Amino acid sequence: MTFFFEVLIGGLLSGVLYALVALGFVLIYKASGVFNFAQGAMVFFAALTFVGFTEVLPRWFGLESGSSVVFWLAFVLALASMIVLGIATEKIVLRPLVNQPAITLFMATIGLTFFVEGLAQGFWGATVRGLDLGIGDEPIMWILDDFNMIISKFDITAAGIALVLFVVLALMFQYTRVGRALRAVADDHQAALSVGIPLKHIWAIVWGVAGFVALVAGLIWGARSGVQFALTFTALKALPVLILGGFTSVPGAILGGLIIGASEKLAEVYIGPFVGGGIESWFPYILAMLFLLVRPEGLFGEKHIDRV
Amino acid sequence: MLYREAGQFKASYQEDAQIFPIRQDRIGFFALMAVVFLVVPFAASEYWLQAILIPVLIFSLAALGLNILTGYAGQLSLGSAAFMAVGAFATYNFMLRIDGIPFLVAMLLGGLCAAGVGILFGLPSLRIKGFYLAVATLAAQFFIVWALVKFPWFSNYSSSGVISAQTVNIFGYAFVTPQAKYLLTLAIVTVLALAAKNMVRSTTGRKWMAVRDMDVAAEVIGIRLMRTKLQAFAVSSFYCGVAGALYAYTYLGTVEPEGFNLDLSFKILFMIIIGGVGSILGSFLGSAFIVLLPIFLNVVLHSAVGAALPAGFGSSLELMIFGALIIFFLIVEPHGMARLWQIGKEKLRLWPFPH
Amino acid sequence: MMMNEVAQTESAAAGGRRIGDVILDLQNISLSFGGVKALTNISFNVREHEIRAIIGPNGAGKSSMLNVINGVYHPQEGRIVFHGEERKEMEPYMAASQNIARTFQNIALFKGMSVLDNIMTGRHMKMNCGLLSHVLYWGKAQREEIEHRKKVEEVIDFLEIQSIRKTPVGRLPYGLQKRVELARALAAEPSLLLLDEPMAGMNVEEKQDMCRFILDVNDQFGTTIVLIEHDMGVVMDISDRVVVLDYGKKIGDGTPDEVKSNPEVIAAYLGTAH
Amino acid sequence: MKFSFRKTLVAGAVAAGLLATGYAAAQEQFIGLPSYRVGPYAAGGSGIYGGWIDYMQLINQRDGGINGVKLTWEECETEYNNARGVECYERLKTKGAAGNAMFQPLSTGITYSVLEKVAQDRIPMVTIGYGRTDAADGRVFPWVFPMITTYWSQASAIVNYIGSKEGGTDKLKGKKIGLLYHDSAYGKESHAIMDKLAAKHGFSVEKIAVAHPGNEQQSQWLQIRQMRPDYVVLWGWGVMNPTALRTAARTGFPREKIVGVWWAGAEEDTVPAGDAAKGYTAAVFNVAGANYPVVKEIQQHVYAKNLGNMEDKSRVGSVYYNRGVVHGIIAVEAIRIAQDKFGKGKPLSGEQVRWGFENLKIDTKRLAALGAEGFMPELNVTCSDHEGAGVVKFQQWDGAKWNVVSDWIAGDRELVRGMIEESAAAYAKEKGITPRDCSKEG
Repeated sequence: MTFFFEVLIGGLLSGVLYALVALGFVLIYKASGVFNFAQGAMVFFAALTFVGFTEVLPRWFGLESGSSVVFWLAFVLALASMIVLGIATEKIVLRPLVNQPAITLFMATIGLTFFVEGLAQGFWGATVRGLDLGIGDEPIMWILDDFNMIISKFDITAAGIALVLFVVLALMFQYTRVGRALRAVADDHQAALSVGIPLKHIWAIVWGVAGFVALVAGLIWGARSGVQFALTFTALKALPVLILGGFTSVPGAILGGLIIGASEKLAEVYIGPFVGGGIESWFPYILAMLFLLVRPEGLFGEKHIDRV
Repeated sequence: MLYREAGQFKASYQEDAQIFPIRQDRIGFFALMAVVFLVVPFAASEYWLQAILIPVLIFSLAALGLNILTGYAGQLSLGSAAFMAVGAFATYNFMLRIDGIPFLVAMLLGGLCAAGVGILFGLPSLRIKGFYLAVATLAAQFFIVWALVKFPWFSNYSSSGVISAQTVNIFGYAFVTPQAKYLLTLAIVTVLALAAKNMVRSTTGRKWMAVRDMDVAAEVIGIRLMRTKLQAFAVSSFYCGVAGALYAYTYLGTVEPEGFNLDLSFKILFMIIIGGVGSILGSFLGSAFIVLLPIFLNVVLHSAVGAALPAGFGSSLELMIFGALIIFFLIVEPHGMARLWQIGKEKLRLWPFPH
Repeated sequence: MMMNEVAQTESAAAGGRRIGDVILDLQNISLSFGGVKALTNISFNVREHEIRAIIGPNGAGKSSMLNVINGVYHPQEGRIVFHGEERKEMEPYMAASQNIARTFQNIALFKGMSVLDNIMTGRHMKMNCGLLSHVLYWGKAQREEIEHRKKVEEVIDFLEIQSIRKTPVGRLPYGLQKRVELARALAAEPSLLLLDEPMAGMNVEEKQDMCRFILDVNDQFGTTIVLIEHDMGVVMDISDRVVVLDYGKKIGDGTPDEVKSNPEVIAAYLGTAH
Repeated sequence: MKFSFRKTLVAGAVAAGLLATGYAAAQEQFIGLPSYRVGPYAAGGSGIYGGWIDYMQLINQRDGGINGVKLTWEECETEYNNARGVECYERLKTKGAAGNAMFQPLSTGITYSVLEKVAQDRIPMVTIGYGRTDAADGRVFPWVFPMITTYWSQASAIVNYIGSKEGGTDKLKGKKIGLLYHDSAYGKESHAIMDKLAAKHGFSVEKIAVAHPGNEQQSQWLQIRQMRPDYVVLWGWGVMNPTALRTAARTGFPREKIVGVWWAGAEEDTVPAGDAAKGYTAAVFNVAGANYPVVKEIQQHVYAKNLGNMEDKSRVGSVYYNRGVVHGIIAVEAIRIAQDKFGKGKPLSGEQVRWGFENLKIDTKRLAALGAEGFMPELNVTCSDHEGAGVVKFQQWDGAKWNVVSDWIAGDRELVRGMIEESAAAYAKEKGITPRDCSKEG
């Protein structure tokens, strides 16, 4: 039983990190109806830019390498880059495509993926980098001693950071003017426009926020397994979370992430050995698909009635 | 002034329903066929045949398959490459395990296997729509590749999971030269493209489009949604499967499951978006564009200005320009190259008069 | 097929239409969506060859009524008897095989297809060729296509839309789209035609045209018609009997004259004048 | 269709125009480089092709080429994609005065895609440390050279190394070895040989698959924790490697007991794992370090003149970079040997270079002369044996750099060779190939 809970808890913690990546998708989809496939590339770009700045800042300004000044300066610069990238995307790519079918917008974001990947590697080089956030990746000792379960300190911290981010964003949506406007936009573009909400302004903010989320996700994932191209693949972990939780629901993303994280780990451990293992690549997709077959409206969606 | 339809009257419904109702188009089409069948094999270099024309044709076929599903029947799929893999591996196994089976039969059976798998993974389309369905088709993409790697039977227990295509023999003639492979590919693609055109201009195609445009109304008219969607999945997967078989047999020769990855699926999706959703011609245009653009950029950036760039930057720049051009193209002509072609023809019809 | 016979016997029987027996009987229909009652205990019937109107204020449940008739919605309670047989669970596609065709309140044409193709889809129930013969497009498939094209051309002539045959429907003005939708329904040669606000949003001339078409269809083919319409003048002019719904309940039923003098109906239309 | 064809012609004209320029000089040996410098594989690609190009530059700068024949090269971006690789192959093969001298795509997928073409076009394909293992049987695959060490030799050498740590391979009996592999054709290459070795030495193998890309391995390592293997062989790629090391650290599996393959043994695999990688050992056929004379000479003759290929100069001397230098050494030596036979100071055709590969002998003396003693193993390629060495060294990561911890260790030659011949014979049968009789080769 201990083993089961160990796997379960590890899976739930991973799930929070999947949800973090999924959150970037949800924000943009909610506000502008765009399935932004470039979110994975943005995670990569954000992390690489951050690490790139931590490398060049000491050289440029004679700052002490690895100091907290460098860390925060790099963070701010990377965040600024992400916001610029987000706003530029909104202005240059998506605005001219407004009113086009969703699939066209989707394809445009795949084009954007290529562009961002090329930009990141062209600018910062193809080298794989390590990233140390100063959070130890070791088991929490008292849990290991008392329950013989390995729960990583890093995963707990990362999940904590992610949850704080979720809460902050939720509060922002609920209580700030921008947040209210955003919810109005998500509900109905036309109606929001007609009551005087500056739609384009809101979109720019959302892309900026999505850039911020990408940066946080990039740092956490980058610290886990290095800042390298594979960060773009985090998007593949987020997609089943999206279909399970819904493209428009933040709580859906969190719950979906938890379900996907936990079930894929359990499946790998308990089903994997019978079919040769490695089922994590497709299991979440099949699971999400089967779930949708039973409940097409998703976890939090409302039942949709076709009107004719 | 040559491109005029004035004076061409249709005296029967049969004439009116032709693939090329305008005489000049018909002449152009037959001339093109004559060129690609009779001139190109002898005029084109081995490089052009092997590295450009054969893949363009094969990808056109795959794009055609996806276009049937997405462009005509309105179901978005991100798993085309996996259906190609099914076609390739199934064809291989038919060739391997049934003595003396003709290649074309094995290929058709391979296509049918892909169709069967396509139906299976098309089942969610009955309840799931749009991007949810698209992401669900990723299940097919990942599951099929996983299964082909995992179960060694599919690759005849080869240690690395790759299959080596047998030599194609048709009526005792071995298709080994690039010219022969090109002609074989071209012939199969041409036949299937015409078949696709026939399907989309008959009731089958109208049902697909009805489901695409408004499924509730289609159902009220009496169109069985389930049957129609699954039929589209089957036909689409059949085309992808045959394309996969050709990919293995006339193009690469040896293929591994990982070759049919998500990137390839996206590439095929790009082809139909750039070429034109819901257009047979567009599948060909898109395929040519997506195959040629990176090569063109690579030639330009590496051979022409490569020396001036730091190592690696050329490749990154190539990717950036590729991405940017895709976006640019979508902004300029969201309906794809087929629409440009159509607009060009409309203009030509009136030329030299402005209206 | 059946319609053809009907049409023939009709024209043989001294021309003009004659109201026949009840072909559709709705008994105590109730329909709700997750607790919200859309229809409550509604009963009425439709006789062969008649034009039956359903009227009522917005949200009265008129469209829901049509959706129940052709199987899009499944009522929780009640019986539907069609041609003497009680109908069980029904899916929308089955309506077509029972020769029921309809048009929609918000035009439901296939926007990406031409007028001709839209109308041709209306005939698909009568086409038998399968996928493989379509692939070849030769012999039987081609013959079938041409034969049905002839039928479709008759409908096109009937509704006077010859000039827009090859136009994609998305490019047509609203009034014409409505007409194409009617054409698509007629192409199926239905015995029961459901029209959901066929004249909504039309100008006076277009309405007159549409009225003429509806009466002609009823007259020439003997098609039974159930229609929803807001324009009371039109309804009273062309329909044989009228059902009045309000808040999902039936408040009146009868000939136009009877309905017009029904106090409940007047109240519903004029507001609360109790 | 019409349009597409016209477009092809236009693009063709452009390409043809470009093809025509630049290769007029006769005393040049052309080598086409199907490289990849973007995408997930870019870290390896940029390091290996960088080192290789630098070595060729060294030969040109220091020696004025091979017997006066300057080396020229052109890169063609494949993005590690099979279709792009085939296009690059076709594009490069006719370039240069005598055509492309050799094809080395650094991608197993691409090697499979051009396997039959190279024989038709008579261009040798060299796959150092990847590609088709059974191609080591040169009788069936005359045009393919999976040199230095195949995956199977490597697996066997790893088992021998583990045995030596335990005090002899006979001590392996009853031990349990976990095999954490990348769930792909590449990862599955390890299965058959490990099963055979397990049967032979009496240890058991627990195979654990990691789905691509492998940036999540919680469940695998918790399973490993349950199984309690004595060693874990890490048959990984890319992000899977640092993730494995980190997850091993957090589940308390000692890194000293993890042995990686050479695609899990570069700085790119350990640096991202931080401290978790300390103590981890990996097999390599080329060692890391910038202190070898050959690397120093590159610094002196190439980087000092600002002709270096690496953007990030700190990577000179890294595992991938040095692997590229090994590619360069082997290519240059093969051309040199072929020139001895076919005429010094002349550019050679691919067919002639193939002979050079098949008669490639680099002994310790020659290695010392090249400044590469201990840098790479001795090589002795023959008509039937296209592998030529079958040995690896082991390096251990100390948290900052790789340190060599073993001498060259060979695998079980007999067992591996038997498997190779068996597999090659099956391929020959399937394809109707009659193996060459090597006693008749000159």
